[in-house]
Amino acid sequence: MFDHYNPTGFFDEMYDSNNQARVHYQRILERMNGIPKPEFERRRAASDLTFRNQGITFTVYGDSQGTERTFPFDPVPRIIPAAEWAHLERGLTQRVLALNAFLRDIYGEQAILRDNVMPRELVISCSNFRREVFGLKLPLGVYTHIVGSDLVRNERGEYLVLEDNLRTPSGVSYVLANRTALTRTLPGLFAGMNVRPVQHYTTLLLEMLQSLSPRENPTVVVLTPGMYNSAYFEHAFLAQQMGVELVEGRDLFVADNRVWMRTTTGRAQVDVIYRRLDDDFLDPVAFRADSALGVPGLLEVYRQGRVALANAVGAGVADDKAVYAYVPKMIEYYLGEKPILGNVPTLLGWDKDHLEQMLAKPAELVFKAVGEAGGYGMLVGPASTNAEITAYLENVRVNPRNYIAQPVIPLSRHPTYYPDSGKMEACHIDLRPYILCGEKVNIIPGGLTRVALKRGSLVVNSSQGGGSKDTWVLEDDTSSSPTQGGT
Amino acid sequence: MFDHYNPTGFFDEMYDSNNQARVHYQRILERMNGIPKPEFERRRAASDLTFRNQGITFTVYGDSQGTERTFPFDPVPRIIPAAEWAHLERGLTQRVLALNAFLRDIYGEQAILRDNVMPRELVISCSNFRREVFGLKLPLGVYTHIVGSDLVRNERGEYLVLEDNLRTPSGVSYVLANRTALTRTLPGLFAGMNVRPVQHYTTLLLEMLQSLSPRENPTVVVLTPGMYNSAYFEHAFLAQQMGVELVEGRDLFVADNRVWMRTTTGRAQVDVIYRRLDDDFLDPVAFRADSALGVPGLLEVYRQGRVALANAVGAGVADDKAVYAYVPKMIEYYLGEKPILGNVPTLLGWDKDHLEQMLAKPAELVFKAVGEAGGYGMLVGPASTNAEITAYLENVRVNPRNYIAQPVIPLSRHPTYYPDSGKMEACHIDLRPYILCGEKVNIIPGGLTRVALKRGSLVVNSSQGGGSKDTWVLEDDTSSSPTQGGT
Amino acid sequence: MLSRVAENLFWIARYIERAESTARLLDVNYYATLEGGNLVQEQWSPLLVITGGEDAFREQHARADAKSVPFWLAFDLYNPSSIRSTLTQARENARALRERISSEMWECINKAYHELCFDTDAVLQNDALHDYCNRVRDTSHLFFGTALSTLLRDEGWQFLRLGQLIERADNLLRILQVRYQKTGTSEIAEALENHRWMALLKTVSAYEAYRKRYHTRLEPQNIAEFLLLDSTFPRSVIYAIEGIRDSLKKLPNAQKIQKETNWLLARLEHSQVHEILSKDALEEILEDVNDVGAMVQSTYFHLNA
Amino acid sequence: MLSRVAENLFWIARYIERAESTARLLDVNYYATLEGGNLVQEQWSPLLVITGGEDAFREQHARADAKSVPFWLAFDLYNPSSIRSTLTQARENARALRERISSEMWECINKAYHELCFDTDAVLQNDALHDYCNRVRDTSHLFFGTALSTLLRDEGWQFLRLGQLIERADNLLRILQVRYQKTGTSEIAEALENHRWMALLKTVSAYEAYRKRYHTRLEPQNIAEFLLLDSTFPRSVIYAIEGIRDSLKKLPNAQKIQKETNWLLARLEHSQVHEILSKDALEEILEDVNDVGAMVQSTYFHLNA
Repeated sequence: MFDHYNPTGFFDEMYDSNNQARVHYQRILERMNGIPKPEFERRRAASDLTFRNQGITFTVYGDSQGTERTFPFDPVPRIIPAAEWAHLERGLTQRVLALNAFLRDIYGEQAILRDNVMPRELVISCSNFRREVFGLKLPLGVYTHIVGSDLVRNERGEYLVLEDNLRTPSGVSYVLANRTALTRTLPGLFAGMNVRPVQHYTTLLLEMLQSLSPRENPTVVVLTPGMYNSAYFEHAFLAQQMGVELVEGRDLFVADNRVWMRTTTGRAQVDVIYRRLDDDFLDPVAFRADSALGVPGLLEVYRQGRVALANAVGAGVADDKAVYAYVPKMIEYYLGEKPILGNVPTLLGWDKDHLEQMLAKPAELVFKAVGEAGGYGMLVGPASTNAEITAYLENVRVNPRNYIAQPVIPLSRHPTYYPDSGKMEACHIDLRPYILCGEKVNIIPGGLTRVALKRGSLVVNSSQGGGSKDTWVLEDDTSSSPTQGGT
Repeated sequence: MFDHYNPTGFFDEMYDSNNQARVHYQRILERMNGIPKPEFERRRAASDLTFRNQGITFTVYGDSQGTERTFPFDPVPRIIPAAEWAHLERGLTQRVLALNAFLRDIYGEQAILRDNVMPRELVISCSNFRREVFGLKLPLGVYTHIVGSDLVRNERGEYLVLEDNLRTPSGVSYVLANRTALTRTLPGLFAGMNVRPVQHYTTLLLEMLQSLSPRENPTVVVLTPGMYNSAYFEHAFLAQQMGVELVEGRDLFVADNRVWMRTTTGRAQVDVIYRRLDDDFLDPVAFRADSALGVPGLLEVYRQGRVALANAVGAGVADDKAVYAYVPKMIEYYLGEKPILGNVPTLLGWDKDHLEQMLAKPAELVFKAVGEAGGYGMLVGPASTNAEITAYLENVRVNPRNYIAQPVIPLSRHPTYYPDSGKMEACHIDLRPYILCGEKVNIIPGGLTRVALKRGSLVVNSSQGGGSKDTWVLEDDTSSSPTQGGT
Repeated sequence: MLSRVAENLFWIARYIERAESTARLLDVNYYATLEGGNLVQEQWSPLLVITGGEDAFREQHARADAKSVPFWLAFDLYNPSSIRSTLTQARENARALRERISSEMWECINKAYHELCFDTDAVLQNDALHDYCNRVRDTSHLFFGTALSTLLRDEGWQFLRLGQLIERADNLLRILQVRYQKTGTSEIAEALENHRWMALLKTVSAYEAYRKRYHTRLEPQNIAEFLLLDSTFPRSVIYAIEGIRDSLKKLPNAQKIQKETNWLLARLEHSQVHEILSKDALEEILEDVNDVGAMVQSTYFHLNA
Repeated sequence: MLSRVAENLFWIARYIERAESTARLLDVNYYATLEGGNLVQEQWSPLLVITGGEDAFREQHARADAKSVPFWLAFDLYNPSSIRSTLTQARENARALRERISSEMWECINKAYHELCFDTDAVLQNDALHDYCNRVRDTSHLFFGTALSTLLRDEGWQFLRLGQLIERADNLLRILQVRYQKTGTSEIAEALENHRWMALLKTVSAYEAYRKRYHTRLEPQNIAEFLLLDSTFPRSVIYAIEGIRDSLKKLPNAQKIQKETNWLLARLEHSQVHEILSKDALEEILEDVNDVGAMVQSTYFHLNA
């Protein structure tokens, strides 16, 4: 299957520049080559069917019922050596501590603005800046409890942070599902590899959520927009694995300064809400009055500290794509450290000089709307027609604050199996680790590796034809080569 | 599928001598030709699997565990027009009444011997003649309650009785199973054909068995030799459909002049035993002492009339293959009627003249041992080597009473689907109707059509590679042709 | 327990039980017409009466025959009680509480949905209705078997049982109503009568069990007694109502519904079958069963605060 | 009811429940070693202790590893408790009373036998163990679900339940015995402990249910309490014993066995989990459960006249 695989042109995760398999891939490469192609294909197809039967799907918006699709799973795992992961773990921990410090500051003293490290106007113009929570004291002082920052590797294999997702990052359920799927599909790959486990994530998540309430055995719920939400599977999965209720807005109500669930025996108090609903929709009294998904009066109870929300209201100000550009400065300002992980160079529409550069050579840049996620509101310059670029720039000129631009990062690639060709082909990938922030920072080893399955595409989002892989972090770097380690 | 089908050389059930489909086959022929071959094959294979999954099997003797095989089911039904069936029904009823009269007589007055219609020595030398039941008065005066006489058609299409099975004839479960299978496999064939139903057989059987006891709501059981008996499926099937217990000898015992079952709450009286066990094995006290299958003391209770057996002990004397030759005479003697159904001409080893003819031209005859059934102990002259013939004749000479011989009947043939060739081929068939004899005689329409699947073979027994077909009796003869009838 | 969750469990059970009932009804009657020769006329209209929605059927189909009725009962999405509709609704309900039921239960429904609710045209084209109905029946058995072995015996289990048993009683009562309308036609041949009662028993998987219980021919009165009043038979009306009573005992605030159920049960226990067999009595029991269903809904599912 | 029939029903249930238990144990542990990285050593020997027959295993296989133990537990006909052996025996028993159970129950077992007891080499060759174990589990769910819906609630049903529940309690107690032998090794990493307890819970399909009951981390003591003493959990020891008691109530001549069962139940209900967790107490309960099984056998199955 690896015959005629061409790793050149980009940084390849599996092969080095001499076309040799990197040492941490050698053993599984040998093993995969030992499986006859028809058997490999049979297993891959069976695994697809399992995803379907288990209902591990996302919903594509567009029609009223919502069409469910499975997120294509590629059975070739992505491997991260122990030393590389240790570096990432340090960098991510540093970054998430700084981001929380920033959020505490910005909804409190605003020292960073006062000290002119960041421009005040940029911050308060963020669409996700919430005056409503100004001055609140949050449990543990944490604003963004569940973080999913996107990492990419450039042509030299350096990891860069592409963006931070501080509101309701999704995808962690696929990390767990992919691991399970791969152990079912190709169990032989795992023997003696010492792949670090990931399944304890939901235990860690539950404990972190419980730590947000002062009560002894607090009632945690997961709040979902409902069955037709794109990430509904994940909401249900996490609730199930934690053993907590999955609720919709209509299941909750506010009374007597508390939040309650409607149950068959009357009302039951809710202490912590892991909400997978944007700020805007949380409370029609406080935010969008037309939201039928939220809970009227919720924000007031939250302000009184009688219910905890994860992530906190207002956390989105820190993953505004324009604010993102300042994260390295935050790290130095709050922690007094050098950033361990770099940012992608970013031009801000907000900045006159930057805007000029953006408008000057749009065909070389990737444009993004600052408040969007999931690959929406994006323009990939080199892959767009002149007409598309002209139309997009129109919007940029009208509301420059709303846009940033970055050079096209030549994302690293990874061998990926294509059922149609029956071959391994090189696809661009990224990595979204999942970081839990409570009393301490916890990162489950690896994260979600997304794959741009549309041939040649750089966009990995599920909504844009992406797929995913199981992501292995090795316990140590001695067991992956074919001549070393057990079995 | 019917392309290149060759009906010539024998009487063909579906095609007349001009190679035209007979009128009662025309409509289903049209319909079968309308099914694409792959779809036909898919359904046939599915039907095979259903037989396997439902465990509709017979056990092949030979290894200790008993190998189960399904009895191959051919989806092309055999059709008997209404008028033809009416003729058979009359003939069979006549025959079974005469046989019961004979049995009553032979275990009583023995008038037929006294009147020299049959030679006394021939009768009392039958291995199945049971002195032990001489003089018994049986309920309803019936000896053989469940009869399965084998019918064949010769080169002119005349029905002849090949042999009578008066002890434990098997196969009726396949009549019911085949009907069910064909309605599942090719439901389209049935529409408007007015095929007479068969599923009420077990209701009739239960009522007949209950009528053998003087008690109000008598307890009927089916007595099986056990799971490794060739016809175990049928024993279980009949017990289930009648809702009565299926027992083995070890479940029964005799005490206080009654037969009892062992139950979780002690003993329970048994009134009627539908026994699927030969006389020899019924009671180790009365018959074979080495039988572990029977019930010690059963015969004595039976003699006292405190339990009924179906069929009666001793009924086998009337299906001895030498006695068979005298059935036409019995009909005339007891009923004063001409036989409606003819016998196959039979040479008796017991008769000096006959024996001579048998030994003179063995290669033209079919030899049978008089007490055997199921195709065992047979020699088909034209299909045997000289050495086989010589060896067989050795036995005939030693014990001529034990053998009969008949001319080879050129059995009629029927189109039958062969999965290996994917074509219809002509196979020899016979017909075993099932006759219930209680207060009145009841014959379910049709019976079991057995097919000699071994190409060219004349032997239809399941143990010799036979298969079977669903057998249709039409309600009337107007609905089967393509231009007449409903839908 | 969340009211929405309780309601979903109740409906999942009803929908799956209904899919099974419809599959049994369709399977047995479809093949009974084939096995019955000309004795059994193609009686498709009674099936529409039993399953309800005859008017809706007439809007979609010109005539009730061996093609239109099986399509309507099995696959027509215009029929909210078709197998395909009910399985789809069961699955939607299950999807809304997939975190509440065991993964095995969810997977059982979801798999059935994917396998039984798409590409259904081929089923009738290839005369594969029997196999299809069997798979529906097995889905129901697998689902409830999985629940039996994995679902906590808390309120959720009680609501699941309530949904299943109310639906079961409702279905059987409606079958009996239609089947016992036409007694007294004494000129019908014996074999036809036998065939008809056999089909009725097989529809509720009762043939073999009935045979064990009654060692007589198929007597309409015995059959009705068995299906209505034999509490050892797990698909009988009284078994269902006893089960409803037992489940209600384990729910809070059930006093009123319990009273209603006990009264229904007491009347059944003290009735002779011939008293019930008049059409009005069956209608009354059916209404009472549905009243119990309505009370469960109003007591537990439509709460405000 | 015929003694032989009662005995067969009892054993069919035991064999099928045992096949399911072994399949769960094998499935979870096999994949737990893969998902556990180097945290979980390949602990195959405990599985042999749990399922019994370690000596017989040693006669057939040189070492206990990721190949020999799965083969032994799933397919080895030298192991009378292997999935293949138990399904074969369940099927032999069912075949001997196929007229007594519903056709659907017989067909479920017979089909499973044909599909799961032949050509088993391909399963390990193609790493299809998970799928195989799932099918075994579904067979068990389908079988008992079918029984629930079609088997008469007479003595036969009680013997079937007795077999299932005695086997279930026996299996779980043996798993607990082995798993709770090694507590107190405090130096084991947190993730490993978490992983281990997760595997234990998943083995008895209890993970999701436990999570709903206890909103704390996976505490060994809570887990044991749940699996031993939570009567709402349908795979717990106490649930099984309560079920055994209920079934015995409906059987004749059960006074002695009932007394024994009630005594066992009373002791369980009045015990704290930490008291039971000592190895001796578990052993004692296990013996008592097996005593009940032996009493059922001697009371009902080996009768002479």
